[in-house]
Amino acid sequence: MRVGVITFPGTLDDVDAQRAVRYADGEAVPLWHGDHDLKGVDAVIVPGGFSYGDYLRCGAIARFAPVMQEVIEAADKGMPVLGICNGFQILAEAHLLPGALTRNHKLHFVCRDQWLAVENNTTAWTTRYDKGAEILVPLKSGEGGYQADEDTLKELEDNGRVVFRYVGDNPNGSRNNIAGITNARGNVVGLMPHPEHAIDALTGPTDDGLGMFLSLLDTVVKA
Amino acid sequence: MIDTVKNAEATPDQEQPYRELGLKDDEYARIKEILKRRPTDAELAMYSVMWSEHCSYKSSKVHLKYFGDTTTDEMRSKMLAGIGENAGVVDVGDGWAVTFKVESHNHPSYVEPYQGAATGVGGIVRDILAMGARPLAVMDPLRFGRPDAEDTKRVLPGIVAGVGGYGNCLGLPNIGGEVVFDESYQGNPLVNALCVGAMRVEDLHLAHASGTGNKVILYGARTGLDGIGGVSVLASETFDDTAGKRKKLPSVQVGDPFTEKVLIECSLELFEKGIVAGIQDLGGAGLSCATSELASAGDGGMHVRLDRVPLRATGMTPAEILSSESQERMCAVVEPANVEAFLEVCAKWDVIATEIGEVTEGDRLVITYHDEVVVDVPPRTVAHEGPVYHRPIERPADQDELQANTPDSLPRPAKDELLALVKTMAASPNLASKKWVTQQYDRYVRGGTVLAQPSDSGMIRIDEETGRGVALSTDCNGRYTKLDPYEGAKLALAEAYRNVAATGATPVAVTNCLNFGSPEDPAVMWQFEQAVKGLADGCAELGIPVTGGNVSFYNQTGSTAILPTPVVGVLGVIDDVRRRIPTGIGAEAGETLLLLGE
Amino acid sequence: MARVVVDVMPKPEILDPQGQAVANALPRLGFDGVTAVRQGKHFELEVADDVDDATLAKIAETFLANPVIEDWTVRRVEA
Amino acid sequence: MARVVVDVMPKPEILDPQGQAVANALPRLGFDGVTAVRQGKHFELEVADDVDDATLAKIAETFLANPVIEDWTVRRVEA
Ligand SMILES: Nc1ncnc2c1ncn2[C@@H]1O[C@H](COP(=O)(O)OP(=O)(O)O)[C@@H](O)[C@H]1O
Repeated sequence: MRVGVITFPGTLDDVDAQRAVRYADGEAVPLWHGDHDLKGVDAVIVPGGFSYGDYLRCGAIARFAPVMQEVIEAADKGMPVLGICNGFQILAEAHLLPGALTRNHKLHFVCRDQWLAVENNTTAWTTRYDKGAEILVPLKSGEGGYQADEDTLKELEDNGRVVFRYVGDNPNGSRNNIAGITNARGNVVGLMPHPEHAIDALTGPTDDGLGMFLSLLDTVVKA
Repeated sequence: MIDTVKNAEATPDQEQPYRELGLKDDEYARIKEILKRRPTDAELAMYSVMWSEHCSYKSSKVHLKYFGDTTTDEMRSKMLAGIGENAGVVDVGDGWAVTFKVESHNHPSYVEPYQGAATGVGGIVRDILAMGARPLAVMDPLRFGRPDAEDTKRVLPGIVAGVGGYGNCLGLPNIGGEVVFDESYQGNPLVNALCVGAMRVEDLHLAHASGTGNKVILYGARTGLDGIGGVSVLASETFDDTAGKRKKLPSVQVGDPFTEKVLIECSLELFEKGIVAGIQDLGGAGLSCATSELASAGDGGMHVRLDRVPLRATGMTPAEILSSESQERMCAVVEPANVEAFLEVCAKWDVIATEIGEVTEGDRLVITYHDEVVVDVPPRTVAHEGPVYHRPIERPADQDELQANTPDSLPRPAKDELLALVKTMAASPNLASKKWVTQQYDRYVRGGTVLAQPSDSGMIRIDEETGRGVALSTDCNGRYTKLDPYEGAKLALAEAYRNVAATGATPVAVTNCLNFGSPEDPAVMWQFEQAVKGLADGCAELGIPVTGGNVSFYNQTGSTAILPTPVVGVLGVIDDVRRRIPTGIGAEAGETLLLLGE
Repeated sequence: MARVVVDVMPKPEILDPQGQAVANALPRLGFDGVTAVRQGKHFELEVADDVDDATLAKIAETFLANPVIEDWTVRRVEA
Repeated sequence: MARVVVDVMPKPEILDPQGQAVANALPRLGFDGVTAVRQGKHFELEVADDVDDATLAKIAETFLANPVIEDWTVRRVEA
């Protein structure tokens, strides 16, 4: 399994995403924002951080990077794509996922260990979880409030496209406590919390996040 | 008109605003003696900032010497760089070197809390980067006034947001710090920032410019009018009766963490390619500091062409360009054969890089502006041979009284009052949870954090293969230090040492940030002298060296000084972070609780 | 050279925690009579004379604003 | 009810990383001719009719803007 991990100027969690891929016995392939091809990878992770400083809007500048045009094309053909935190913001800005991420309702950056309920275990990235399982992973973001119009929310809810939901008090004002969503096909997933920081209890709260990378392994092997 | 050396020679009697720039009469006289003429505006700007307390350590130097005097060869055995370098470096085994330092950004953070704190973090991170290390983590010892005071409500949220905003965006986990409230910090909060980084021993870079013909390259952000508050007196003189008269500028710098993040990655790639001969970060005193320190520490002279410096503002004078404290800039010395490769790496990262000069024969720092000489000085006189003061020292008259007032005079709580007392204490600002602060800091980024808030020490893994890591703690109890500065400093050291040891790491080195009131107050100087002695003697007893630090004076409101606050940082080494001992009592029922010590 | 101002505001139906924080703070600071506040972004662009309105509209729509959550206006002003 | 707009901008001599990021990105997106961008904040306030200009000026200066690093303008607009 070869998994591309994109680095934009300002990306921070690329090393973590690469490590998580390795923990799942995959090969992490670094991709540079200026790349015009995906080096034959089986899947792509758009990791967290502050691409281009996130100065205009989180992800607004990164989505125009050359490598993102490749990602958009590949995603449309069904390649598994995972956006974590800033990566989720970038995927939303690139219209691979609906809605937008906005400033946390309490206006502070929040770093905490967060319980999530797994609501959809049929996506390319979540098959290893039981539906309804609760996992504990870090959440660390200043603009993680998920917003979408009523029609979009209804579409997401009615079709099981909410993948993760926050358990307990809402950390950032997300509509419907949404932590992560998928596209209609189930190959593109974006979430604000950081599964790649929960792959080893030594450096994270748990290893609950590893399931996402192992799920991908299953998906790729099956394909 | 630009004030050139030629002009200075021709107009020896021209009045200069040296007092407004903070220079004393005798200091100005000494500059004239060194140069054998009056300084140019640019030279005056340079000397005044480099001879300031902040840059020259003129009041503290004679005392800081004691650190060196009390450090034995054995204590020094693991030290690869110490006092006098940008940051101390210690050998932590397996070919790894670790560098760490803490610095203050107190006054700027009071003026503009967010940006002051943010640029404080940015500055210390560049110090660590300039040693050749990858910055790995930050910590932030903070002090505020009463939590319910208006000023605290203005200052605290901004400072915390600034530390977080900058550090989070750089991808540096925040692994610890302090939040302490005391009335004495009301008009003068303390923002100390610590950074730790690691490198392979052979990659250690030291700040010096050697090798005639080597090029001086300025890279990173453009230079603007940031932080040149003081020097604008020169500008207004220069522009006196023209329309260009510039209003007094605020000396506030704005940080751009994204640019710094890119600067870090770009610099690390440059180090890896082995194309940097010498390097210096630009912090306080900007180019004045970087060029004079590089030249002073090297074995030749240096020629810098100021007109080549990429600017962000129009109409900047040479003095302003030299004094600008624009953030996110570095200055490298590069062999001519490597310049092209250097510029290529910078282009890859979209970092502006400009050759602004070269190392020359001789021992002068010559700075030109459109081919006219505006600075021609012996660099050592600027950077390393500034004034040295032996300030008067006097034990405060009320010190005995203070010490005599012991807790023995306080009533003891009755047994049935104990619960209420415990609750009151647990709810008091200094003992209450600091989660409101720490949850604004990313402690997970880059996956090396093994311990962070609320652990006694932060711990970070530096080698994923072997699990080798370091632990760090900063501590200081200003009330103890006020009661007895000598013992108080020792206690701060002991506390940090214990905190590190308690995680399973072996303490190996010490850094410090000595926050005090005005050095012109003999009582403050007594506190300072005592604290330095206590810290140094404590270090000698424990057998670990002070590898660096920072002094911040003039922390006071009116004539009332803050509690003397010598923040001590201790670094420990652990050969496998998997063997760390987490904080907290009781993972399982039935464990035995032991109290060690008296 | 022309100066162009682009104002970007959260859509009315979108939660605006920043504006709300301002609105809530004002009475505490002793300022009464401000009944609602919304906070957005204000951009000032210096543009070459040959940049036409269609291009400016495109810059605003595809880049400066996120149409999912934001409204925007573009206007040329005297420099 | 009146509508008041307050625009807050980084002072010209102060670094504006946000505006700079936008300015740097535009050519990469294929938009040429924008030579400089500065980014600030745009506030829209609904205020009671008895709130006078002096009060509005005070709100802008003491709260909405940070005079150390920002300039600001206040104007009443048609609602
Ligand atoms: N309190 C201190 N204890 C030990 N060394 C100190 C102390 N204060 C300053 N130093 C050392 O003095 C040198 C100069 O200080 P530095 O902070 O590098 O100056 P600058 O402010 O120009 O960066 C450094 O090597 C620093 O480690």
